Amino acid sequence: MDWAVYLVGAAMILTGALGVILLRNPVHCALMLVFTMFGIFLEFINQGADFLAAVQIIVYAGAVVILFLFVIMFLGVDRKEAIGAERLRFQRPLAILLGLVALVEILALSRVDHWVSGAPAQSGALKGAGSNVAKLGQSLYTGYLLPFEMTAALLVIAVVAAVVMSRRHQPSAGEMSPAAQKELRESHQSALSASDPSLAGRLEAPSE
Amino acid sequence: MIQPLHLLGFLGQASPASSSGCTIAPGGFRVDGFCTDPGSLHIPVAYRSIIPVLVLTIGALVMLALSAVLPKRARPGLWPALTALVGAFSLAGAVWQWYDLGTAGAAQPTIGGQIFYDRFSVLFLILISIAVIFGALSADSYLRREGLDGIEAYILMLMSAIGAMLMAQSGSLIMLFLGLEIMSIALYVMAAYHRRRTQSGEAGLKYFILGSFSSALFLYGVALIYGATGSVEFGLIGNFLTGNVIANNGVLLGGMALVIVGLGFKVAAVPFHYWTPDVYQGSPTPFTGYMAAVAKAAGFAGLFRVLTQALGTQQANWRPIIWLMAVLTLGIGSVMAIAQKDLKRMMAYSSISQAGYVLVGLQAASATGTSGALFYLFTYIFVIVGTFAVIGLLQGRGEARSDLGVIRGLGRRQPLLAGVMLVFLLAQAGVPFTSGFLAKFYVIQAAVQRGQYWLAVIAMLAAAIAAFFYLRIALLMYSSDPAEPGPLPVDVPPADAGVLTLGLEPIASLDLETTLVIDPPSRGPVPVPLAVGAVLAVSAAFTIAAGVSSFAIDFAKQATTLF
Amino acid sequence: MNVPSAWYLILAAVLFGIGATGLLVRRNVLVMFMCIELMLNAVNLTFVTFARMLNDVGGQVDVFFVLVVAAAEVVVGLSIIVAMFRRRAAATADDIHGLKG
Amino acid sequence: MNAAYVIVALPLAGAIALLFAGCLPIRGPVGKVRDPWSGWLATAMTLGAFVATVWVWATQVGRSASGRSSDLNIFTWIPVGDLHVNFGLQVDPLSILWCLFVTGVGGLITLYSIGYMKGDPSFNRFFFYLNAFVFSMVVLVLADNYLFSFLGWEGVGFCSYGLVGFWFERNSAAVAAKKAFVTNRVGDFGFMIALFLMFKHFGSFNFSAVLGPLSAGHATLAASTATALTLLLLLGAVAKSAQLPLYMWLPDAMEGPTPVSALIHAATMVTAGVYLIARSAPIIHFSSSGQWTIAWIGAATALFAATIACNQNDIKRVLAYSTVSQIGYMVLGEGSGDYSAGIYHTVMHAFFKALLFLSAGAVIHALHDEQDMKRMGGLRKHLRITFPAFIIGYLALSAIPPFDGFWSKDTVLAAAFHKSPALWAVGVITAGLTAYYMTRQVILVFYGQARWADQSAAHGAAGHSAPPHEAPPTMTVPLVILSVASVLGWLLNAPFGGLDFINRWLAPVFPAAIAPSFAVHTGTKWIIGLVATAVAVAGVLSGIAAWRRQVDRPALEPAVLAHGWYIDEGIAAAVSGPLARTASDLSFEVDAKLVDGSVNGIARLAAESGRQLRRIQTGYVRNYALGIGAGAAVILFYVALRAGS
Repeated sequence: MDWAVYLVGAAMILTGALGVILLRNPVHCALMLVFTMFGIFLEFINQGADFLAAVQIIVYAGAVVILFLFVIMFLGVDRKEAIGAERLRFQRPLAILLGLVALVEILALSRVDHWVSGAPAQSGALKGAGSNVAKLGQSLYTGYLLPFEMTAALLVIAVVAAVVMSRRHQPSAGEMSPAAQKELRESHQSALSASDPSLAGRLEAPSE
Repeated sequence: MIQPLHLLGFLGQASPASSSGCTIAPGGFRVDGFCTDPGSLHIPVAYRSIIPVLVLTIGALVMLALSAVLPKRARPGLWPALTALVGAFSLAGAVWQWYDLGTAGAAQPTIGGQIFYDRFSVLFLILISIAVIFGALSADSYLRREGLDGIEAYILMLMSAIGAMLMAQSGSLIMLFLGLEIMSIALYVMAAYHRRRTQSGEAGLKYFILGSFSSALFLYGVALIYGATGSVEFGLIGNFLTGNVIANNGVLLGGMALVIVGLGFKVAAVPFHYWTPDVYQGSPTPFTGYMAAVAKAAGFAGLFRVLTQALGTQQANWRPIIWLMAVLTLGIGSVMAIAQKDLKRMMAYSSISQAGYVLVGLQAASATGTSGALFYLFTYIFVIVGTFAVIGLLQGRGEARSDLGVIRGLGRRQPLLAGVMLVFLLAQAGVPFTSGFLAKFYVIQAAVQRGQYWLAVIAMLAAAIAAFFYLRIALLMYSSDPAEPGPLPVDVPPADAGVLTLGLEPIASLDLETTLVIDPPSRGPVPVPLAVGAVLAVSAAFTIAAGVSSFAIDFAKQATTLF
Repeated sequence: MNVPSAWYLILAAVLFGIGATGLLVRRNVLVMFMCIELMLNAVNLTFVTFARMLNDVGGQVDVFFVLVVAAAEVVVGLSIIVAMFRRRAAATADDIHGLKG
Repeated sequence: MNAAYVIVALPLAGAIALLFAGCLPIRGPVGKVRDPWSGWLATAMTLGAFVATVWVWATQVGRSASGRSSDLNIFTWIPVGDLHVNFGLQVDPLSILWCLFVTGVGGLITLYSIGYMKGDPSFNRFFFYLNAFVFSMVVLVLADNYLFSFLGWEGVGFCSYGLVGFWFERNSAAVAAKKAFVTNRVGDFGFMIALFLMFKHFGSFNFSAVLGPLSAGHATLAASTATALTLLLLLGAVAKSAQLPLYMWLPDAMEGPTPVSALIHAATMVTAGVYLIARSAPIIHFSSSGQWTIAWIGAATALFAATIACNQNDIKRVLAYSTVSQIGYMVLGEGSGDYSAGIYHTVMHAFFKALLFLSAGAVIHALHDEQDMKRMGGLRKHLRITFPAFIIGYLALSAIPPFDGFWSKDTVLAAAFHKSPALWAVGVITAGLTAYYMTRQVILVFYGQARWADQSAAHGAAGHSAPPHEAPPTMTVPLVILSVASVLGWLLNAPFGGLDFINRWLAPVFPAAIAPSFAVHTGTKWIIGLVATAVAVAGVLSGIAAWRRQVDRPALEPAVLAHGWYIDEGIAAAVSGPLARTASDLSFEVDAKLVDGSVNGIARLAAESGRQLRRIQTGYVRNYALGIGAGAAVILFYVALRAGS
């Protein structure tokens, strides 16, 4: 039974992850992300982290991915990305090579199955009497009290950030639209090249 | 004198020694050396240890509440003044903590082992409080000039300071991670704060993507360390590694490597520095100074905590890594700064190179190196905040110019401003009688004490290269104004017009939101607002004072509680 | 029959690697951001597995904080993205390279 | 209040006053504080320092030999931990001797500058630099520890940088300044490493702690340590004193105003290396190979620079190469173990070389900034004061008895002969060359046809149709004083009649423990003196024979010497040739003035590598992420190698 759940979960996770990085439509990517989340959910259940599994689904599938979809729709970017084209030289082969190398390194470091060193439980035993939720709760409100309180700061930042980034701006006198900025720059450059061609060339952005 | 405060119960008690340890009852929890019973939710909270954090949190919330109550166009200068006030209270709290701690010995973790209450962290609390005050004061005139004034920037500044403080005090990897995220997320928004400048948006987005990437790497490292040692608390990790020899330490070392990567990113160490020039250049200038001071300091605090307190036994493994990073950081930072045309970008590379010296102090893994690095960080904030404040003044509306030419002839136009800038430049170049000289001297001395002559030679060579471009800026300030053709200096950065249009339709549907006022500075003197003037005066005075007397180094030595 | 913990950890490592690679190869900023979520999920799985192996509740609590951070990061990140890309939906990460050198 | 403080305080006060003089709304007789009042202020401060130095010297003379050294702490800089750095002044015969001629010659040259710099728009800035220079120089020599001395060392370098590039509008001046800066950084680098090594070994920078036990004979030093320290300090000295292989900056530094060339690049700053070697004598004593290196560097530089000087056409460049050559003699004397001989030559050289430069400045002044000797000639009739002054300087430099140069050079040659006849032979050949090229200079400038006349006619509107005029009194008075010093100065250390004041004065600084005295046989001395004189006279005669009638003698002016053995060009080709395109990519705001396409190898190298590295910073966020990932992979690979151990 364990193995079955594990394998189903693993299949979902990997399919979802590969889907996220391979599919061309961002909406599909978001949906594949949900697929991965469900795979993680299964693996959590399989390891007895019932409460976390529930939270995982609520937070990720219920909030994060919805937010993603919302933004995709809001921006209207639900069109396909030309995955085949890659403008940056060597970026893709190097990226894949890097991913593989890093994975091999992690496996080499762990010698595949020497992950833990037999250290004792420090925050309290997970097994034994009491429900998983109660243990989590007690740990959260004792040993992890300060970090727990401080997550409030994160939420304040999130609120303020959303306000800052989405607030509309009242234009004031003398402001210049991007087109006007561009025009100004071009006029300067033509004036420059008239006076000193070498300078104008240098004012331009350096060659890429 | 501050003794009566001890009587106030709410300050809590400093936690008792826990080194004796206690056996955890089945189902019980180990908290602060107290062994709680199953089901108990009691935890002793030593409020005294988090006074600055509390002050900043409460201050930020009060300000938010005020902003809801006050009319929308509140009196200008209210928010920066309040922020500086909050910073001042936090500074006072931190100073109180400094005396409260006295010359106590080794650090003890409190509040569930999540934070440390020791002089090492108090030094950073003081440093960050000062950065908040300076940041608020120097940002005010800039934000008003750019039409960005409002409470949000100050709230973000306070919040990022909270994160930085938590990092400095952190007693566990999770607290460190949380502090790092609180600080970083606020800084991402601050970088993108000037929404009408596309460069600012670009800076924010790049910082955000790369920052999240490095945070994920960091977090994976935390998970691996947790797996290898069974804890995320520095003290427990350290104890475990002291008492046990792990046969297969690969997972531990892998975690250590990734944690170094994540924190190396924050302190802008090569090869994790790529974001620095872009973000420093694009961010609103006073925020750049604040960011450079706070993020670097907090990142180094985290590195010191992890590497010496948790992984002190692994010195043989991490010292070569930090050594290499230090060499690369020193070399690349200095060399690339020379080739820059933009003042902000040049200072960004300069700040990378400065991080290299702190890494030299870190890799020495000795008390001398640590106190040298602390001295370096403490004196550096005055220099870097001051430098960027000066640049911010000179840029003109819309950050119209930040090329090197903007500073030409400053010595003639505004001798005082130029003199202050000269002090900062000399300090960064490491000229004697400024704090920069002593700072460099101490970290290099630490390397020499460990017999690392080559590193000392490389560090001095980097200083020699760097002196070249600092001196070049200084000379530019004191050379005469060229007779330039009129329109030449109006250098609208290409990015402002073109960046997002590549491969797209020409901007047809203009939105008011990306409009930007571009108004190059006049050739005459720029006005220096009182607040910025005060920041500059204090910074310059401190830079000189710390260079000619020993109070700052004494301070740093007393804060070296890690060894 | 129990699944050896190493399998979970290797699965997490693979997921982490896929996420990291995806961040490097995709141009759409939103998808890059999703890849970061993949990496964070890999970390979560690692934490939970370690918690079980060590019989330690701490690992599970740590996952909480990762979740909170991820949520906050999403809000902030998406608001930055929205502010930048509101009018240029097709823009990708590669179109943002005004700052360089 | 000890008068030694005054020596330091006065130039500092002058520098500070001049720094702010431009900003303060103090009304002088002519508007703000500016020319010539700032010049008079600077002169007063420097001469005041000279008076204070004389006072200190006078009080010292009255004391016994052992009581002449005193240490005055100004303030304690860093009293923490294992690092105690006191900033104090060490008043001892060596430092006071240096102070005497630094402030004395410095005062005269400052006075001279009032006339020379008249009307320059940056008059204030010039005198600020001069005072700051004198301050740094006295700090350099009076400091009681190596670190404080190093500060002065950096200070004089900075002032030199600022003064060489004083007319930075001239491209060549800016380049020369940069070259001086870069070359000196190489030397400073050696000095800095020496400082760290010293701190590691002795735990202190103080002369009393480092050198005291050694010179008292209480301690010895391992030869390896001594050699390392000697060579590192020598690297600093070589760069500052323009010796092989770091001499190139000095001839280019002649781009600065002529008084600067006289003060900094002839009389004082370039002797800082000589001072450093003399001061470090207790260390050098324990390194035999170090001594040989010093001696041979001095001898080789003397000969090498003299060959180049034979074929220069710029009046100041001849003197510059001659300075390099003469400092070679000083270094040779020190390397041979006779420190007081080297110092004797330093002092005499300060007199006659300052005289020559100031005279050359008067010539240039008279001809409206003409520096090409091929366009001079016949000036002896026009410059009634400058001409005899120059002739005195010429005779002194050519080592014709009984002028200054003969006596001091003779002492050096005697010491060199004692060290090795080969060194002596090189010195004698150089003496002949010196007499030859100086004769050439005198003939080209003062005798023959007045070639400046037709030049000005050809140039037409160049604006100097008026005949050359003698300089104002502020310029001629220093010439007269220095002329007297060049004729009679040698009496300070005459080898007979008990007149060897300098030797006796310096004896406490160089006790037998570190500078074993040696006696050259009187007969040998005579022979050495006669040979030197004969060679010098031969040089003079051959110079007259060769240049009496002709101005252009291509056979005697091979291009290889005129180009200084192509060393500069060679370095340029080797180091910066492939980097030629860099300049255009450097900041265009700056490069018009400070960076150009000529010979600055090291700066170029750094700038070019910076430019290449900039390509890594592509601006693409995904590239950055790849870079970060790659960094992480490398570190993971490293720990994977170490894992399990």
